[in-house]
Amino acid sequence: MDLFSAVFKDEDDLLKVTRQVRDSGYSIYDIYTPYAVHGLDDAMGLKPSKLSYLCFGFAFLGLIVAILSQYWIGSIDWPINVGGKPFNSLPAYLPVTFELTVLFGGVGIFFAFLFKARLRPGKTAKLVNPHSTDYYFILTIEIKDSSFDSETVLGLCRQNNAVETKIILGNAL
Amino acid sequence: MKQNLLIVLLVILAFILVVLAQQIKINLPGINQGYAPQQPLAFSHRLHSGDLQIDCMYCHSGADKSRHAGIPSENVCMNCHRFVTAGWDKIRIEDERAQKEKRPPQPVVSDELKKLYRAAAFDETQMKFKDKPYSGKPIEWTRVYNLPDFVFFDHRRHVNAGVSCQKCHGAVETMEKVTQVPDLTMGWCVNCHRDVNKGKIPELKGRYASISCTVCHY
Amino acid sequence: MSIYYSILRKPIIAGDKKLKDITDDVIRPLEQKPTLLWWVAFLVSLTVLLIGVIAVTYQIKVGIGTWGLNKTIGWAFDITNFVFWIGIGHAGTLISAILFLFRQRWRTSINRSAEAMTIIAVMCAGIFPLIHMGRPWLFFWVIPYPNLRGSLWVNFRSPLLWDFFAISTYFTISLIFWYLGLIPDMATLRDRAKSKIKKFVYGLMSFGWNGSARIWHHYETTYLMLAALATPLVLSVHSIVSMDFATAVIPGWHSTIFPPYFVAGAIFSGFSMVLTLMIIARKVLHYEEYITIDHIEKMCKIVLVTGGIVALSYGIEIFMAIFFGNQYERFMFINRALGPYAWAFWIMISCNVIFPQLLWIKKIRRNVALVFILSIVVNIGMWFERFVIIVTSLHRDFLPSSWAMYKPTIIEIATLAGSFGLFFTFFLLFARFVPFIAIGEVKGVLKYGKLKKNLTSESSLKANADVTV
Amino acid sequence: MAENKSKKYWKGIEELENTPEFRKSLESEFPEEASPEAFLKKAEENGSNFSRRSFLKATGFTVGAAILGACARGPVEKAIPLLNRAEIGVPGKAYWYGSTCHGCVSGCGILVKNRDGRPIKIEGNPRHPLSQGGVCAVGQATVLSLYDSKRLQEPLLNGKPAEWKKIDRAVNDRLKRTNENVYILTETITSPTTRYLIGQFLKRFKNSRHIEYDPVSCSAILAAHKQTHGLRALPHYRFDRAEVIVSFGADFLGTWISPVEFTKDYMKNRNLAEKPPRMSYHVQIEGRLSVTGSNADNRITATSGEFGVLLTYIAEKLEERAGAGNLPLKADLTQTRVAKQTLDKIISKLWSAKGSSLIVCGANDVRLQILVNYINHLLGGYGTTIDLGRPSYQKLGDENKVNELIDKMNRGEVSALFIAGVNPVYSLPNGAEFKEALQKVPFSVAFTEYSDETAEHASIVCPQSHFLESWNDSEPVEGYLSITQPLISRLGLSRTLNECLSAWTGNSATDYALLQDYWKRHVFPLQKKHANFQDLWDRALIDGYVQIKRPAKKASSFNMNAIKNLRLDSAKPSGDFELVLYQKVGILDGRHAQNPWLQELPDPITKVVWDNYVSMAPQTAKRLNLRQGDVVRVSDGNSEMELPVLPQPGQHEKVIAVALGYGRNTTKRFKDIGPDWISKRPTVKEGETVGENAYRFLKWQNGFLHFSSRVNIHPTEKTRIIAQTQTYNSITVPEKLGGERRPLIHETTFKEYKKDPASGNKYKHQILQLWAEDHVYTGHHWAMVIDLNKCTGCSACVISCQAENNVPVVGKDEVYRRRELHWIRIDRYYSGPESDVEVVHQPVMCHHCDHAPCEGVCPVLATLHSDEGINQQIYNRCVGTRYCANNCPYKVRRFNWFSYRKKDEKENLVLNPDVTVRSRGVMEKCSWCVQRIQEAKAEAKRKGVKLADGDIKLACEQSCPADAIVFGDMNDPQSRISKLIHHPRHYNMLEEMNFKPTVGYLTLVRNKE
Repeated sequence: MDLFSAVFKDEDDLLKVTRQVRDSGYSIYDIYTPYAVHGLDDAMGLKPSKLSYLCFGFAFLGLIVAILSQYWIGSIDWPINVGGKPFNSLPAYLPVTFELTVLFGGVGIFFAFLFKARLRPGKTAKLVNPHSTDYYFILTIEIKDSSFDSETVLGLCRQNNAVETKIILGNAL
Repeated sequence: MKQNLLIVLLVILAFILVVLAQQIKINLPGINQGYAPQQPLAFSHRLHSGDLQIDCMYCHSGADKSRHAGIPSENVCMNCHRFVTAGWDKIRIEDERAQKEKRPPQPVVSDELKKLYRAAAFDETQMKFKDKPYSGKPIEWTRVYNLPDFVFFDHRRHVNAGVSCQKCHGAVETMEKVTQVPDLTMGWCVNCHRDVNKGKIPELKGRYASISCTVCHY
Repeated sequence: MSIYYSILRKPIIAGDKKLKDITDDVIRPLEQKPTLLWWVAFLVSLTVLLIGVIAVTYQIKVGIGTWGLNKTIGWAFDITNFVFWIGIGHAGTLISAILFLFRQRWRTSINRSAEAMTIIAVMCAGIFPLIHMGRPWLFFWVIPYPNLRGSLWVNFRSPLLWDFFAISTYFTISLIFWYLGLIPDMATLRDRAKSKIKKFVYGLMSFGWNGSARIWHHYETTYLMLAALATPLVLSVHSIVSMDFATAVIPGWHSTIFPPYFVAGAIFSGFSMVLTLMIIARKVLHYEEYITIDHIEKMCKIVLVTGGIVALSYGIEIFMAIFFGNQYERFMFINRALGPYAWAFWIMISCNVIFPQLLWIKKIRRNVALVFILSIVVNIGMWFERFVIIVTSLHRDFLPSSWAMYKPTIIEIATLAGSFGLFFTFFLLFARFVPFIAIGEVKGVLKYGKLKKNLTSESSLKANADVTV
Repeated sequence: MAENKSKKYWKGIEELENTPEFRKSLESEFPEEASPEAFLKKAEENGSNFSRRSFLKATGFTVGAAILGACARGPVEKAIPLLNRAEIGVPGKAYWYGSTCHGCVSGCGILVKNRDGRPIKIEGNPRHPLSQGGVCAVGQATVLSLYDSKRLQEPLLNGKPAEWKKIDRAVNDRLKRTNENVYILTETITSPTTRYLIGQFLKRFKNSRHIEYDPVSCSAILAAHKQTHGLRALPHYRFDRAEVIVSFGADFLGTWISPVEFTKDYMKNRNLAEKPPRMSYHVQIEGRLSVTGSNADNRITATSGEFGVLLTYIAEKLEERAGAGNLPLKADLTQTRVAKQTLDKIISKLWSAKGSSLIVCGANDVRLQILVNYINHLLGGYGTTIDLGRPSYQKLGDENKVNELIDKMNRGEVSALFIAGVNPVYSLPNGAEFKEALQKVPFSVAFTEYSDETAEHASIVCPQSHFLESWNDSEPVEGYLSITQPLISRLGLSRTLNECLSAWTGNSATDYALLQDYWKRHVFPLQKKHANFQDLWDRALIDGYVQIKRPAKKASSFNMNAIKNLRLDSAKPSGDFELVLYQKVGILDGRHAQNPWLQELPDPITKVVWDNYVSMAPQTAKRLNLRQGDVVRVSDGNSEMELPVLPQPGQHEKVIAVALGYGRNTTKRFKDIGPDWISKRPTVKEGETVGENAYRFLKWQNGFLHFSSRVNIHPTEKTRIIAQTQTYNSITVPEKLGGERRPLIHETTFKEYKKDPASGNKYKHQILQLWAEDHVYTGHHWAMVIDLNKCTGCSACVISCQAENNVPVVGKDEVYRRRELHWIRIDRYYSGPESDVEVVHQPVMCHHCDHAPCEGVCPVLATLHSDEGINQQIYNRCVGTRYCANNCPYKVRRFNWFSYRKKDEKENLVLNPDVTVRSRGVMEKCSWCVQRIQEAKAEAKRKGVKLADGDIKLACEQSCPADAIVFGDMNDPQSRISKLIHHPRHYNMLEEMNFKPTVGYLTLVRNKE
């Protein structure tokens, strides 16, 4: 698939052009920005990330694991009289339970994110423009068969202070 | 795709390692299960305890009285070996040969027993003790069952409770060379105590085996 | 064309910067050869660290007896240092997580370094529970793993075990959180790097980040989630640390007010440490436009508030001790104030309660030199707070026959120094190899407090560079 | 063979089969499961005379590991059986033998635990009629001396090692040439056999004498009785019959004559067990604060210079009441600070308890002792509280004879001198004089266990066997003949005095033969119980003693002339202070100064270890601007010594006190004791000794050595650290910090107690249980009760525990850093004004709380509760966080700051093989001697009987001379402990905190108004 790419220098321009491009019915392939541009997901029409549910799931798993394992160790596997306290000292289990909840949730979502974003150590980044991680904002639009009107798109870009536009043949990304 | 393949390979490798480790019985550090050192005197438990049916407590006489079962002192060995100097088969061969050659049979002394006689200062040719009985160097056995110094195992309590020797030491009466049968980990001890309390060990039903720390550690 | 500035909100970043300027400014120290100052600081820190390493090695080889502890006072410098460093660590998480949740945009200038400080401080802290053990080589026994002892597990009722879980979780989450923030910056560095080695290393560390908005989208959720997890975590960690004392029976330890009191104290000391570091860093690394005087003033206000909570806690503790009617408890506080360790108590009171009151004065808050001194004063005070809590409670508890005194040995002092050596060594390495300011985040707030108008126009930038509200 | 419930009494090994074959076979005895090779090799390399042969004879210990290097499986342990095992003794089992302690001259009956051929623990023999099951700290510690590798191993001839044959030849040659002027100088000989042998030895020589001399002498008492009763004898004091006791400086519960027996007897009248309760009244008049004074109901401070006046006044008033008028003296009460009313009250108490009152005096002044005798006579003490018919033989020394001996030595009238068991060069004030005189004696032989100050100058030094390796007997009090039997073959080439004497008399025999021979001929006829000798002998070995009846001593009735001619001098002596020289319970007269257990035993009063010091009243110290540790120079014109100051509440303002027994040259060895690290302070500096020798300040007066003299003190610039195990001494917190009294000690007066036994212990906290049903103890539930009324602070329990539980010695610096490792400590608190303090001794060990605060905080489960209520400390699980110690409200947990283990393999033979030797970095604490609990349970199970109350005796409980400690099962309603727990006097320390400690206390009852 071919891509059309345009480079912008300002986030406001980018936001504007993104909305316009989308309104015009073109499908945005992706946008590359040096930082998280506020409102861009809205402009792109991205649905809220589901990672938060996953995070809850992991945390809940941590909670269950912590409570069950502490209960099992303290009351079933080897009940031991420690200072006359009950075998199942539930209040005393809270700190560890909490910590494991957080640990599972945090580590879980981090790896879930890496998985979802297909990031891993040593992966080669696919860049449209080497400055997109510094000061350029790059909009890429899918060129789908004949419905792609390069003139209109180019016009929108120019109108919004695009620094540079180009067409990437074949999906090099 | 490549990534997934790698993961799958790693899992398989780990599995193989675990299975392999179980197969060749690699002991964790500090565990000497299967330890069967060469003893200075090739004493056969199979012969004495198995074939001849000598009671364990005849030699290990401290087992029901003391913490230590004890290695028999040489005078215990000499109770029999003052008279028995070699295996019956060897003696018979000599007897037969002597009969054939029409001469009095020579005393037959096995090589292993010579070590004992040396220690006991026993003159096997005369079949009597030398001037100073038991003045030799005692036999230095190699301990097979070693517990750390902070563990106080009491034979007396177990023997008097009716735990058979074989329960812990395995079928010693079949062993030519004594081997450490259990792993002697704390878990091994504790789990047996737990089984006793749960009534899982028929001969010890109704008994209570404490698993408090100070049963062994003090 | 003119630029309008918001009346309500001041810009976070002073001066008019373009995106590239930010990258250039932040990365400059990384791309240059280290300065003489850096080398001097680094070598000094490393030497102090080495002294600490020697002291700890000696102590582990010979025994805990090389510390000044005794049968009555089983903890002193070790746990004091532990709590102190954990407390220091709290500011970083607070800045990165809690201020994030509260949408405090000014945090972006300092969160990277504060988080790094957290991680290094937690490392410093984590050493102490390890080396304070009589047999540190058996530390892994605090981990509940299945074993051949039957399995003999661990005691989930012990606050020290909670500590182990809290600190390892805290360290892990802080590291993840910090690293997550670092990934986009690593990508920036990678794409700017000229040498092959740098490209490779930064490439490895940037995980293949390319700034895709779709990833940014998940990234922000992840960041938010981590912030949401780290917020209660940071509160729990010092609460749990405080439970080392609160769940004990010793008068002066056995106190339900400890968790919030310790958390406030931790933030108090942590922010002071952040202030200390930032004031040095902005000067040395020329980050005055990023870490502005407004930043410092804001942090001063937090110090003031948390200091107030700490002072209140002191007051409540003393009030409870005197009016609760437990004679051991009452004696403990009288003894703290008037007994043999009164000097430590009064250092604590003056450094933590009296001197920070100067921060009510705006002029002082905006006087960098004074704030710097005060930040160090607070840190000294907070170290003594832990010393007072630990040592004065232990040294005279229930039975007068066992009352004893504590005096640190040279080994303990060297160990304390060594922990500072470790802290500064790592911090200097951090400042050298990792962007000190979160580039990606600062870029995001570049326009904060400025009307969205033609910021890219270079002429207008020049014309209005000095305008402030 | 009669059986005690838990212990077996065995006859000596030789008894069983005393044939030459047996003795030979003993020589080939090999240790069970041990490798002696490494040790032997080392001993040979060092050129030690500790030969293979003697080692083989000596050993029999259990587990030693021969570590073979380069072995992948870790250390290989060897199991080496005995070649020919004697039929008695199963390896791994302990056997108890009755014997007699020779730690001092008191002669207490002991039981010695023999484990696999080595004695490892000394305990009191409950059957012994004098010591009645008690044994003091010194007695307990003697077992360590047995294994002391610095004990003399072989005889020395002119300073060079020589064989016994050579020595014998040298002595016999010499004695052949001399036929007169042979002298034997010994301490009091309590052994009739030795006394007989000495007599036999000296018979050959003309003009020869046996001189007995005690470094800390009671000769004035003996001399006084010579004057008043015509019999030079030390009476047998019967504290069990005394209802009113007045002691003038006699520390009879600590160090005076026979403290264990006296404590046992004293406590019989103070145990409040009878109905209606009875309690003796004890007045102590003294200048310094002694152990006895700390237990007195009424303690009056007075210098010993005042004793004369006070005694005169008492005698005077008693004469008035008795209607006698023999006393030529008039008391001038202006010479004393003691109020007349106080004295009058005491006098009326004494008079009303006529016949059951007792006055004792520790001063070695014959005139005072005559007065004391007179008072006791007036009170009808002779025949009741004082037994002169069966006198004590514990102190028979006459130091004046030593002075005469010195003169003779100087005049060259001594041709041979044998010195045994005494060290006059060290312990005489004129020791230097003795040393010079000794060099003039052509032939001198010293019998000693160590190369001491005197032996250094003798021509021949004979190593004396330890009493645990020799046969002997002892008759501490007439009629009670106690036997000493060996528990181990000799560890060096030593001999007993008896053997030497017999060898040099011409008929060389073993100590065993000598003893039996003497008994056959001289003891057997003195008794009627046993028809044949073997019965008597067997009985003696089983019981540890026999009773005999000697012909009665003829004490005449009181000779009034002694009183009528009595004059006391009231001349004001020079010097600012009265120096009181005293003995400490651990060090006594210095004979055990080389025993590290005793050096590290905290003094019951000052809690100081490893030192002597100048104790003075706090007011005095303040006046002189001296603080603790400031070194002062004490001088009496002739001698000087420099010692640090210790302010001692309760001391007379004009009195300073210094302990004897320090400054021994044998303590130079302690320079390396304790851990080695950068900031350590050596216990003693190179070439220095522990403390200073204060014997030089003893005063000769009319042929008696006085323990007090007048001295001046001068401050110096120096300071010296004083290591104490307790540095805050009051039961109230400092005045500046509130001055509240801590409710740790519940006490009342006898008067209140009679009205209500719960007095002083009224307030009971209402304690709610959150989890009452959890952890119900269905089997045993162990508990302990300590009677504060009985504990005298004597510290026997401390050493007993140390011996039983392998507690290491840590050295002075470690104690100074408050890191002593004793599992049991005795807290000593003062209350009241500094000049007139009340003292309480409170033993504290692990309280084994059922809600133990230490357990909950251990992250690795190294301390837990057992199913019998024991707070278990598992050393091998401990990672050493010390959290438990911090959280222990009683501060009884001890940490191994360093590796305190010793490399001395011989000394390590004293270790109890049933207790783990703790490594560095682990916590330890009182385990309630759980090894004893397990042993008793195992034995009960083996025999198929129920564990009875009293079967388990903990180390501290067993040896307590006051029976202050009781241990038992509180789930058994009939046990002693159950009854004590429900006694109205019972309380728990810090009860309100709901730790539920299972160690409790009984309130302290003082017989006060």
